[in-house]
Amino acid sequence: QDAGAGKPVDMVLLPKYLGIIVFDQANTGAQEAATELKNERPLQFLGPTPENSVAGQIEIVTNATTQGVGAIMISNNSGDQIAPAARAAHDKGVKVVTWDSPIPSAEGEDVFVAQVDFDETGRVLADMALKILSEAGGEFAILSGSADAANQNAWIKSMNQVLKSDAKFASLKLVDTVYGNDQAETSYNLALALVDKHPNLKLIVAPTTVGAPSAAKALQDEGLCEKIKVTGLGVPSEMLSYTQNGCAPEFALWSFKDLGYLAYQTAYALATGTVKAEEGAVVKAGRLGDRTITKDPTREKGLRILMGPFSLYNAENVEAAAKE
Amino acid sequence: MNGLRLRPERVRELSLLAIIAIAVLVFATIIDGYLSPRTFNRIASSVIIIAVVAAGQTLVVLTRNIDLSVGAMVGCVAYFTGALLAANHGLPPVLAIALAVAIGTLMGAVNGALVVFARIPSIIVTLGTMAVFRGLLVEFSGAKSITTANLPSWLVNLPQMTVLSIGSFDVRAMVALALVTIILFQIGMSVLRVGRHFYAVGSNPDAAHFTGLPVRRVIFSAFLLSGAMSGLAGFMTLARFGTITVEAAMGLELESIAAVVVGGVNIFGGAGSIIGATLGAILIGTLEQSLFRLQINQFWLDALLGLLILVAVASDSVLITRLRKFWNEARAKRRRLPAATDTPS
Amino acid sequence: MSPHYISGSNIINLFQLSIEKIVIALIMALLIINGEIDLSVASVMGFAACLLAYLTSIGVGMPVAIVVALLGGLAAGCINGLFVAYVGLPSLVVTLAGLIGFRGLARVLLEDRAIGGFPQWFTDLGQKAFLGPLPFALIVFVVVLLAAVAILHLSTFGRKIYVIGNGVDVARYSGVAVARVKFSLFLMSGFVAALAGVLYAARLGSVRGDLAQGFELEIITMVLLGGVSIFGGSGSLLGVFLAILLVLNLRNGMGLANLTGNSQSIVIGVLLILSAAVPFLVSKVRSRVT
Amino acid sequence: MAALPIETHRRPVMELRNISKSFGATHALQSVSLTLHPAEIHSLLGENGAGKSTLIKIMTGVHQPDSGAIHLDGAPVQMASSADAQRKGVAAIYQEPLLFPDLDVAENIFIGHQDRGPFTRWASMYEESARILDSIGVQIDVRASARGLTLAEQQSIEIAKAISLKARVLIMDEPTASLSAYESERLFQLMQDLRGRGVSIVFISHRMDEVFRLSDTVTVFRDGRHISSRPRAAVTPQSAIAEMVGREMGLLAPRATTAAEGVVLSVDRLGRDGAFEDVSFEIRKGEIVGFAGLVGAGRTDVGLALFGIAPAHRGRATLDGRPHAPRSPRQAIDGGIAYVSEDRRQLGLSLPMSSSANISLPVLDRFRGMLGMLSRKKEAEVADEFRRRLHIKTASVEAPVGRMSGGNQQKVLLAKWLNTAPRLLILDEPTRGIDVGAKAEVHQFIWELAAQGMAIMLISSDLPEVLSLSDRVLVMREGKQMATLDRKDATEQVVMAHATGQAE
Ligand SMILES: Nc1ncnc2c1ncn2[C@@H]1O[C@H](COP(=O)(O)OP(=O)(O)OP(=O)(O)O)[C@@H](O)[C@H]1O
Ligand SMILES: Nc1ncnc2c1ncn2[C@@H]1O[C@H](COP(=O)(O)OP(=O)(O)OP(=O)(O)O)[C@@H](O)[C@H]1O
Ligand SMILES: [Mg+2]
Ligand SMILES: [Mg+2]
Repeated sequence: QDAGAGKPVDMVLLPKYLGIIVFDQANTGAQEAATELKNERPLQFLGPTPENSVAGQIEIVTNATTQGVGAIMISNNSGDQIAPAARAAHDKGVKVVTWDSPIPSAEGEDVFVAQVDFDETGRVLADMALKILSEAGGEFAILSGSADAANQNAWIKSMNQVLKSDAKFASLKLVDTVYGNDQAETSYNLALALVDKHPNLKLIVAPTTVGAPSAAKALQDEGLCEKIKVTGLGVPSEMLSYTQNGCAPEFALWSFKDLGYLAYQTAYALATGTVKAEEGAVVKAGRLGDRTITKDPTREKGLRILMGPFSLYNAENVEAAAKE
Repeated sequence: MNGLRLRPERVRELSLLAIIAIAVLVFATIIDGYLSPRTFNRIASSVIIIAVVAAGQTLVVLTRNIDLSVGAMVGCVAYFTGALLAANHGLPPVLAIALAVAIGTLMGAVNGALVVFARIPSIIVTLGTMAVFRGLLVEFSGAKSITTANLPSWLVNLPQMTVLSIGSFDVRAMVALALVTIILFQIGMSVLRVGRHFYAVGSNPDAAHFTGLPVRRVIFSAFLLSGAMSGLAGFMTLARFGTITVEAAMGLELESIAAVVVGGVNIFGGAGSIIGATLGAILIGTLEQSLFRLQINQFWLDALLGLLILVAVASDSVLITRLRKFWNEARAKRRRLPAATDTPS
Repeated sequence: MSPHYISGSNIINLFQLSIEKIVIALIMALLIINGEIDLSVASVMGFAACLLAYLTSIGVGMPVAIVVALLGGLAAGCINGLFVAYVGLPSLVVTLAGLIGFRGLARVLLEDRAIGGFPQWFTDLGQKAFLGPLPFALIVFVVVLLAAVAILHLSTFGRKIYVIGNGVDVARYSGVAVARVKFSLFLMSGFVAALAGVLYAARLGSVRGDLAQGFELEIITMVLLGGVSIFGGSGSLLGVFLAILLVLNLRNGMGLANLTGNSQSIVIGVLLILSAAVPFLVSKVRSRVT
Repeated sequence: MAALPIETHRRPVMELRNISKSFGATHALQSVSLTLHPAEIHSLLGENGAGKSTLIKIMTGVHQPDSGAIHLDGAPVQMASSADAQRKGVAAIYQEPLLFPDLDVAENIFIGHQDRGPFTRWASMYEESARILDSIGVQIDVRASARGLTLAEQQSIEIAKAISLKARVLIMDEPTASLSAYESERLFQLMQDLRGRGVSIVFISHRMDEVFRLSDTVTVFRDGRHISSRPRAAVTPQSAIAEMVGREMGLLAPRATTAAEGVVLSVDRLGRDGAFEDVSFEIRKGEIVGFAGLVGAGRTDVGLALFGIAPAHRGRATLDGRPHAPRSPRQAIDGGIAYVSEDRRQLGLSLPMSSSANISLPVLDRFRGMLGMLSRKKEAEVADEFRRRLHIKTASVEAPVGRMSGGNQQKVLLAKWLNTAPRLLILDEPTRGIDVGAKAEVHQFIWELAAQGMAIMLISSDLPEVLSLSDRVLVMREGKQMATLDRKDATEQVVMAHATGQAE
């Protein structure tokens, strides 16, 4: 239990956009932590609308700074564009914790709560791809979120490295990378466009929870599930039917609920001053146990707390997970 | 007198058809396996939603108005219908469609009432309701999304459903639904008396008033029908994409206007047809779907689309003016014959 | 009311968060009074910013990049203006094409990249106070405001803008060079949009293809809320300025009260409709009374 | 072609009793009564602005009378709208055709009153329209769109529409104004047919010959008052004109001719496709040259060509000895030409703006003050001076022009153009639609301008005005110059003969 428990701290949880299910799950986790820590101040769950994504996040961070909140937890929906606002908040004494997606330059950020090790994500994606395509291998394409999302780009990069570095992946051939901007309609259309453009396509890897079900739906609607598969990151409740009918035999994710929980625990500890944002400091994170702040290996600067682990979902366990 | 039956407006539609045909031929020669049922399906399925919305938009534009709220209406309908279906899996399909159309119609009625009874310019009304509808969607949804897992299976499988197979060409149920609706509307516009009232009101509002046409009712119906079409499109969006978030159908307003404009509907009212707007949507859809396959960078599409609109409208304005001049001169020549024999008595 | 609401820094914040939009709104007001509209401003903003980012990414110096970006905006305005003023196409359609087309060009330039790493002085321009507590963009806003007031309300050119907005034919029959006035306004609009794009790039510190997407509707909303007639011919920059203050305060007030972007847009949407409905209802009531 | 005897024993089909109507300060109609019998052609005569059009707009429900009553078949009725009037059997063809340019000809005829039922019967509609058009001798493709039709064709469609309505009372406001002789002849035939079928026709025309050939009854209006209604046999053209014109004509004594000095404008065989051909004339310093003709004769087009709006295609003109071929109004204004448009509301004045803003507009650059900015003070001073000189009645020169009366608007329009200090002033219908008092003032002013040495081109459909003001009169008909008459030769008869093509 955090030593500062019971102290009132105003806190803001800022998702990439409103309207994406995993962020709601994160909110649930954060609320759970808030109750555990007996913070009487209500947690604000504020997000931008998608058309206003970058400017909206900046606006919310700036307003929160003006209000003088104790901590902001950001899932950054762009690159470094949020950095100036984060730095301004930081300079005013607001604790800035990023989660899910960090600020690439780490500017203005106290610590990043990482869901999983980004290099591990690349390996997990590559492993799933190989498992689905088997030794024969074949062509695959990546359907990502927005073109400059820090987390997805890091995952794609690490996946590419894994593919190159390990000979067992030699049969996998990446033919295209497209960006559906985390919009269901765009992702759906792009999935079909990929199919048309690459007649020998065997697999679509979608490292985004919006992209994966959209791609699966598109393939299902076109009756292509026999020929082309989907994998990537997905929410069990959204992927359930596609896993059961074989469109998406396997996908991975971590618990967004736990991620929200850990982000809150970390931010609260920083805001109450029980923990300092420095290498080696330990956050007592309730039911997730103690977590240590380390250097972030995937970024030049910046600190991170690692949550982990990955859960892999397939026909055997997806139904149970979807019920959660 | 029969030699010149082809009006300039029809020429516009035929030339669009020709351009689409040429485009398809060109793509067929440079893309392997282009001329396939799959291409047909892909273009058809991707075009129908925008075509349905564009049909409603056409009615509004014909009356010298504009509806910028269609995207928000489609999003709202998709979400609310999805929520209803998620709660009542037993809802029969026909009722579900009717519900979607009804929700859309209701929103269209709000637009229409504000334009007709409060006399606010439609661009302002729909700019406002666009924000309000989208905002309400976010409010009511609590920012949660609809997912296929919550939806009844008939709906999830609807996009695959085929109603008619001609050889290897499948006509999907949704494509058929959209086509039938659009064709019914087009027929209605030319067969029903009220159909022509939309043209009259947009062509000359003063004359419409003097002639005793129910101007307000016509404009109101245009918005109502645009809402209804958005409702249908909302249902189709729900069925097709399955996952409905608060941003569903965002930007559709501009796409629908683009289709209408490329389809030769006069943005100042009075001229154009639903078929034209549909052809506009098809042309845009064909280019979008095909250019991607041409190894052309995803990012070039918008730039080309902008160019297409500009070229379409500019050529339209030049071409139609020329044709009309030619047409009038041809008629004047014929007219002069009897007049020439006329000497003052 | 939140105690943070009325503080010097908050007021500056308030402007800074929307500064690019309100700079464009001023010129948009001129265009709408003139009877035209420019839907392409946000795309031109994006295009200019992407041009700037692209140039810096291939090693062009920032000052040169800024100049080229502004020229790009002028070129965009020139295309819009040519088609509207000289070919005679409706601006609604021409600039809709521009909205789609210039956004496309912006995407072509940057593709899937986000380009940042601009020189310190440039990002400071967008993020730090420039003159006393005032950020550079706020000074630009004041300059553009003064220029717009001078053009619209004090110069002969402004008089022509109103006359054209009230009826193109009267203007033409009075020897006003209608096409030239319209063309100049589109040039201005393109230039100021590019300027706003550069400012936005400086504020964000990095640029991607969808920069400023969707801003056009908010900009037009502000102008119409300021009492400018969508049919042209009437309205003033005072009204637009007050509308800007109103929108900024509302957004800020609601933001501080933790109402999110979406409730804000509902309120502004309703406000827009009401602002247009009220004059009509008032005149109706008045005619009932007399 | 004898008119039928008036059947006075029959009950009137329509009666107007003591109708009054004002538009702001203008009393368009003052306690006017009119009785229409079945099967008669009833002509209304009166000068421009006498109130004829207003009266028929009241009969058709476009305007509501301020006081007075309308009776149909003896019973009082309300005409709520023009659609309502049509249902009650009263249809009108207005002075300006009101068509739907995007619909085809047949639709224009039938859109307001197709057969019952939800469907458009295209086939029968085309057939029926073709039949009606044929019956009035007009050959227009019923499937052609109405855009781009000539004025005459548009007028024919309006007539066909009225016929298709099977109206009992048919009102025609100057239907022949833009028809050729052949087309007019067919129309007269048709009117007589309709009369034979018991239709009562109200006919408005400025052409005396038509009125006297067709009418059963002739009613004269003057300044919004009913002057007389008599059987045709009891009226002569001379007596009618005397009644129409009233005493005001006395004010317009022909002015003494000023000695004409140098030629200001010289026009040689000017022509423009579809508008006018072979027009040649000269205007000297201090001279007023009148342009007479029927509506649509092409006089405005000549003016517009000289003003650079619709440049001439052929021929040449010189202004002060220099070639004059303006491509835009700006060039014409800079060359010293001012054009006072006939359409004050659409082309002349910016109604929501102040009179000072309107007056300064054509020469805005002269009103630059500090830093090249617009000097409102200078504008107001100049406007105020014109206000005094022209007796413009307005509270302030900063008030919107739209709120002023027509006469005062016209004076502002004059002021706007005089402010350019032109060498040549083109006046197009300078007194159309303004009241008698203002008209006399405008006439006075035109005289003074000429006396000060300005060259004036006066286009007017008001014949007495042209005759009394002009030094020479140029008569046009269907785009051709029919005659150029010296003031001593220019009588009403001669001018009308040329204007209607009846000379020789
Ligand atoms: N809608 C209106 N608003 C203001 N004044 C009007 C309006 N309609 C007519 N008037 C005025 O009423 C008077 C009578 O006009 P009316 O059109 O009836 O004349 P008219 O006899 O038909 O003339 P003309 O022979 O030129 O057609 C004129 O002074 C005119 O300016
Ligand atoms: N209502 C109208 N619609 C279209 N064209 C018109 C209309 N009124 C006039 N015109 C155009 O005006 C030209 C002929 O009329 P013009 O105005 O030059 O003659 P005018 O002798 O000055 O007649 P008016 O007495 O009406 O001024 C034609 O070319 C005709 O096309
Ligand atoms: Mg009249
Ligand atoms: Mg004329």
